[in-house]
Amino acid sequence: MARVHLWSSLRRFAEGQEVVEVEGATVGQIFDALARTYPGLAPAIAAGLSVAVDGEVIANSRSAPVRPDSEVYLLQRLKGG
Amino acid sequence: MAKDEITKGYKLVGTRPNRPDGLDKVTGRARYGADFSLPGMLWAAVVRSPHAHAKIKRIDATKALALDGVKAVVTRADLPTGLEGEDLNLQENTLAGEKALYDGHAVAAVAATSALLAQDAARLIEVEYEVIPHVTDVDAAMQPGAPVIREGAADYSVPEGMHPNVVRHMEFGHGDVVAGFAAADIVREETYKTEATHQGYIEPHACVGQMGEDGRGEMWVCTQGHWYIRRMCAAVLGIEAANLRVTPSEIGGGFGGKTTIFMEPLALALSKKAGGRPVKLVMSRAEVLRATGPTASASMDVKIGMKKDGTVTAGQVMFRMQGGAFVGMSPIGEALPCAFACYDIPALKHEAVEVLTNRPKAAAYRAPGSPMAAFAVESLMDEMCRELGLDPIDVRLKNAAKEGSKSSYGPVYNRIGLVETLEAAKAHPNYAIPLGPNQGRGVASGFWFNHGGETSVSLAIGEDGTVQVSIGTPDIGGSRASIALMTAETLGIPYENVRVNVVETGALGVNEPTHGSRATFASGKAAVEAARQAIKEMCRRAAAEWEIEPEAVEWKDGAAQPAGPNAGKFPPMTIAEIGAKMGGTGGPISGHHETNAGGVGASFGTHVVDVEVDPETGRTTVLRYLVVQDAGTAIHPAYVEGQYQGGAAQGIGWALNEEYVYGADGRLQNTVFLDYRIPVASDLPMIDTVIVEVPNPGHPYGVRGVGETGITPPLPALAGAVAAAAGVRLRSLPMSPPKVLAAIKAARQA
Amino acid sequence: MRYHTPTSFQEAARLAAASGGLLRYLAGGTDVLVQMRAGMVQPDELIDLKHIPGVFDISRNADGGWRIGVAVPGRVLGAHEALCGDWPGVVEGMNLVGSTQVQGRATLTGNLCNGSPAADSVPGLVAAGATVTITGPDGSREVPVEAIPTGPGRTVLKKGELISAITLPPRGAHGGDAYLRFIPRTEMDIAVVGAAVNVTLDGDRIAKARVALGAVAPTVLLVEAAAKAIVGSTLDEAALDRLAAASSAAAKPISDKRGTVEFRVDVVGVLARRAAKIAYDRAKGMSK
Amino acid sequence: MKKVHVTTTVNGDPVEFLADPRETLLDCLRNHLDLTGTKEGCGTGDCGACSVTLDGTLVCSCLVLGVEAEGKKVETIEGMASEGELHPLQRQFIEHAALQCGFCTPGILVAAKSLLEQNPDPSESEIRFWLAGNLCRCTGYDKIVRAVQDAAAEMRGAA
Repeated sequence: MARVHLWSSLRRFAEGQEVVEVEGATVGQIFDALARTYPGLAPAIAAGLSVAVDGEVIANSRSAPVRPDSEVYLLQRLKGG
Repeated sequence: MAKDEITKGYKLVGTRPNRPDGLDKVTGRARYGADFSLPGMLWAAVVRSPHAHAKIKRIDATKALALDGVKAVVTRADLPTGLEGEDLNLQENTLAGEKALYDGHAVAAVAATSALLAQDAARLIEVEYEVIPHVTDVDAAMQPGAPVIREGAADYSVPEGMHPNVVRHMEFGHGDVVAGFAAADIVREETYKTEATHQGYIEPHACVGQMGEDGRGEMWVCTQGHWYIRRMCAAVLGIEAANLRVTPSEIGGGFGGKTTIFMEPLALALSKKAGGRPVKLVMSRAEVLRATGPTASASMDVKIGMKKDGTVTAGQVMFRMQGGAFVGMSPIGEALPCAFACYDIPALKHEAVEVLTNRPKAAAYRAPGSPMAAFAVESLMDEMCRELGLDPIDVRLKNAAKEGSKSSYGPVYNRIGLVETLEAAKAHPNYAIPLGPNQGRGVASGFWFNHGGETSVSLAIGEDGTVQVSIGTPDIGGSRASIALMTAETLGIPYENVRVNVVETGALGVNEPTHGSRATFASGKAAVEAARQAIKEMCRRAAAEWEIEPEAVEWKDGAAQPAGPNAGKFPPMTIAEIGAKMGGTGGPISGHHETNAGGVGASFGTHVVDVEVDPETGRTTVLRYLVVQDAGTAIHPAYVEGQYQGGAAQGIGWALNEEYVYGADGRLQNTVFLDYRIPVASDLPMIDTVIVEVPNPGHPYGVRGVGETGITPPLPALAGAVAAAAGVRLRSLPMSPPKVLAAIKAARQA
Repeated sequence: MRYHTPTSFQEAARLAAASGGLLRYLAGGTDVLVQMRAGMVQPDELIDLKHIPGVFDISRNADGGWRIGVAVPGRVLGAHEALCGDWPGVVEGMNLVGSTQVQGRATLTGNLCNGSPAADSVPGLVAAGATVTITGPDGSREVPVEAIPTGPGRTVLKKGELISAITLPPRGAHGGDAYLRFIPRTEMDIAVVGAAVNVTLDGDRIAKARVALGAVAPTVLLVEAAAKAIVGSTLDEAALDRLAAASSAAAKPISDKRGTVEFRVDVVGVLARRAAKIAYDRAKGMSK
Repeated sequence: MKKVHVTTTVNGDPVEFLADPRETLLDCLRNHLDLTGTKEGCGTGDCGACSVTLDGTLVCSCLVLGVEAEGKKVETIEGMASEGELHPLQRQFIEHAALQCGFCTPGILVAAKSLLEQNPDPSESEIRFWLAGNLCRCTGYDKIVRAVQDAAAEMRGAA
């Protein structure tokens, strides 16, 4: 299962955990699993999140692959100038 | 997609050919937003609120509509209801609903047969306001008595008990900051403030919109992203995206400010009401400054723990940012990760809140959030270096993030080039030039993520072997040239044989705007993929002609060639020969690539600036300026330098003189370039550049993206230089002469 | 808006006197057009003075002074060697107004009639002792420049009156003038503070002086106390200190988007001091 | 509002147009004569994007009324290249990458041409102060100044 790191203000929606483990082979599957397991996270996910998977920042791609041992960091949706 | 092996020895990449749009731009032929007209076209003008915060009681357009030649007036009542989230934000900003939320907020729009008539008509539209209390300062907006701008606007992230104007909250970090600060030899905590600044593109927003009674429309517009224009206009007007065809004009600067809509739906709504006649809407400079852009203003607490040798043991920030009267517009989500991104620090805590104020809806501005964050963190780093008597570059080298470092925002960095920029800055002659009296030197580093994003590119081989590339990212800084270089390099043909066109929304799949330093990276990457696809097809055509297996054909020097001795002996078949025959060998040859481009390489830079401060007037003169930045690979070095120099110039303006000045009445005081003081030619020295090239493994030619990082270091670098020159540390931008002189006087009296 | 092109000042005055609505004169247009564009002013009548013979002329009077036409743009003023030799401070004040492009159009008279306390050319004119000719329906009169502005955006000119020429007095021997202003950038800003100093020497000593300050009061100030502070001196440090103190003391500025009260009070003294040195050196023939 | 018939010369060509007296020369060039190479960046004489010459004098066309052009000679960016041959400044701007978005470029070229006509060998400082009324937000001015310097050198050499 991928390890998903939540930023502090998201942790109260996941029973205070900093890292949660969920199943998913893509970023989209990880999002869906998070929203299922921790419904409090659903609004944040719906509002749009970016992620970093094993160091690579993925601004907005549900199809980006996630391996079973991946480290995933949730980030605020990034925008640029 | 597999990561490509980085190779050197390119034929075209790294050269400096003339840009394809150069001739049109030096002869006045290039067509920008306001340069387009259509038969039967009307002109529009917008009525804007003179109040920072007011209930709109009544709008009466009777007198305006009574003028001969006035064809239509639109107000919020003409727009659909029921929108939510950012769509509602966009609609609310396009035309105020129940309340005007800032000075300059659009209230109504009118279309007439001439620009002057439209302006006359706008003056005749009567709006009755009930002025209510306002707040424009980020800190004041959080105070208990501050007027509430929008009840219940806070999103899920805001903990209970905060002022209703606090609408977003964010917090993250790693390690044990308490232990980190305990392990430090010195711990310093300071508060920094930056004022809002405007992107300051010289071309005001302009568009021509046409929409029929059937809801089908067209738009010509200056924008960084026409698919965003399409999506946002469709949302605001309640029409289907596919029914709106948007063509981008040449763009007269954007810097993030043209990634969104401000008045474009008005042209369409007016057109529809005026029986489908096209409507031109061009903003004045005052409208641009009052109602578009700007970036956020910020109030920031920073705490850093440092050992005597310069090792940073812990860092902590609390940022308060306002992005106007609209939720989600301040760049707290970018500012926080950027704050300590340059460093490998064992313990970090980041926290930020977004606060609503009665100011315009902020838009992205070059590395949104990063310059403010850098001003706070890099300034305090500099203060601590000076306190400990340490060289600022050495301290940065000691703490610098590198490949394998855990970034401040979580993920581990792959190959990055911060150390290389620091070393190059230290080795540069500018760093050793002796300084005179009242002169000082400042150093700072900066970071930007860079971005890939949704990208669609198509490429077609011509009958003569020349190539057209259709891209969807408007060219602001020379990206057509860099994409042509990469395409030509991949195909093995001359640069001049590739023409890159920015095409309309009907011609490609969805493209994100030119933002996040992504055009050369993402459209370039997609163009290379499209070229490879076309190469594959051209090899197949050659193979068929030669009656050998396609795998036995390779592409080299712009021609299909038999691969190896077993493929048979055939003379190379050039792209021109293949193109000439393609009608008979299977039809048109093209390549296309659609992706949400990954493989982004983070960008770092280090700046060194020398200034002289007049101790009697507080005026700062920039004596020399050095930008060192990692480009990954510089595809067209002249335009890479241009990005570095332009970013530095904008940062210098932000640091020294640019600011939004609001009166006690909540009105913007400086609505013209006379008083919104962007740097003029005589304000600046030549801006020296060093292009560091640590290729990005995620791009076929190693591109990182160079557009944004350059605006980040100038703010703290200038503050450090002024501190060294005048002996006073300014923790509030801009460092305008009155502020600097007041600080010098206070220091003398102390 | 009606656009008029009278060919004499009398005709212009008659047009103006007969006008029932809002009226503006057009010479260089660098203020009027900006105000029209911003919607601040919507004139009913616009009287273009550039068709009146002589408005582009710079001529030397019999007494050695100068008569400057109302449409002479800054660039032409700056290119006039003899005038620059006599009154470099007046010319440099005008040449600081706006960009190269604005210099192609902007005029001394327009800068004066705009009524801005920050007008860059006015302190130099006041320090020089310049006068203007006012033409009205009932004839002409000569008025000192410092009497023209009565407050921000306001002048002493009555309905039907307009300025028909500016007169600079004869420079005379051993004189020099200078104008300095403070702006945050190097160009393109409105003066935050301005100071003009005009001196006539007797040997090394200052025999006569006039000091005028800009942007530190509702109108440009002619400060006698500041002049007195240096008259009789060789512009030694003590005299310069007295000049700076008197200038700062005379300043009654406001805080606005361009500067604070404290800043203006301090810097007006600094500029008066610096301008006096330049004027003194020019009077000595040590620099232009 | 009654319009005024204006006869003038633009880039050597005789032209006529009807102007509302409130319209600026910039408005008239762009909207009546379709000469859209001259740009509006501010409308207040602060940015120089609308630079043209009027009887040989460099001005902001946003600070000139269309009716004032009667009987005068106006030169715009469209008249800078002669018979298909780029002016050295135009060529140097392309070669130096002295433009990015290009919006300020016509005004800067017109202003720089006017400078070199009066001062064939300007110093860096003279170039910067002459062009101080031409705002560029993209380049930081570095490559613009260098392009003007090289064009000046080329023109001196050619003369």
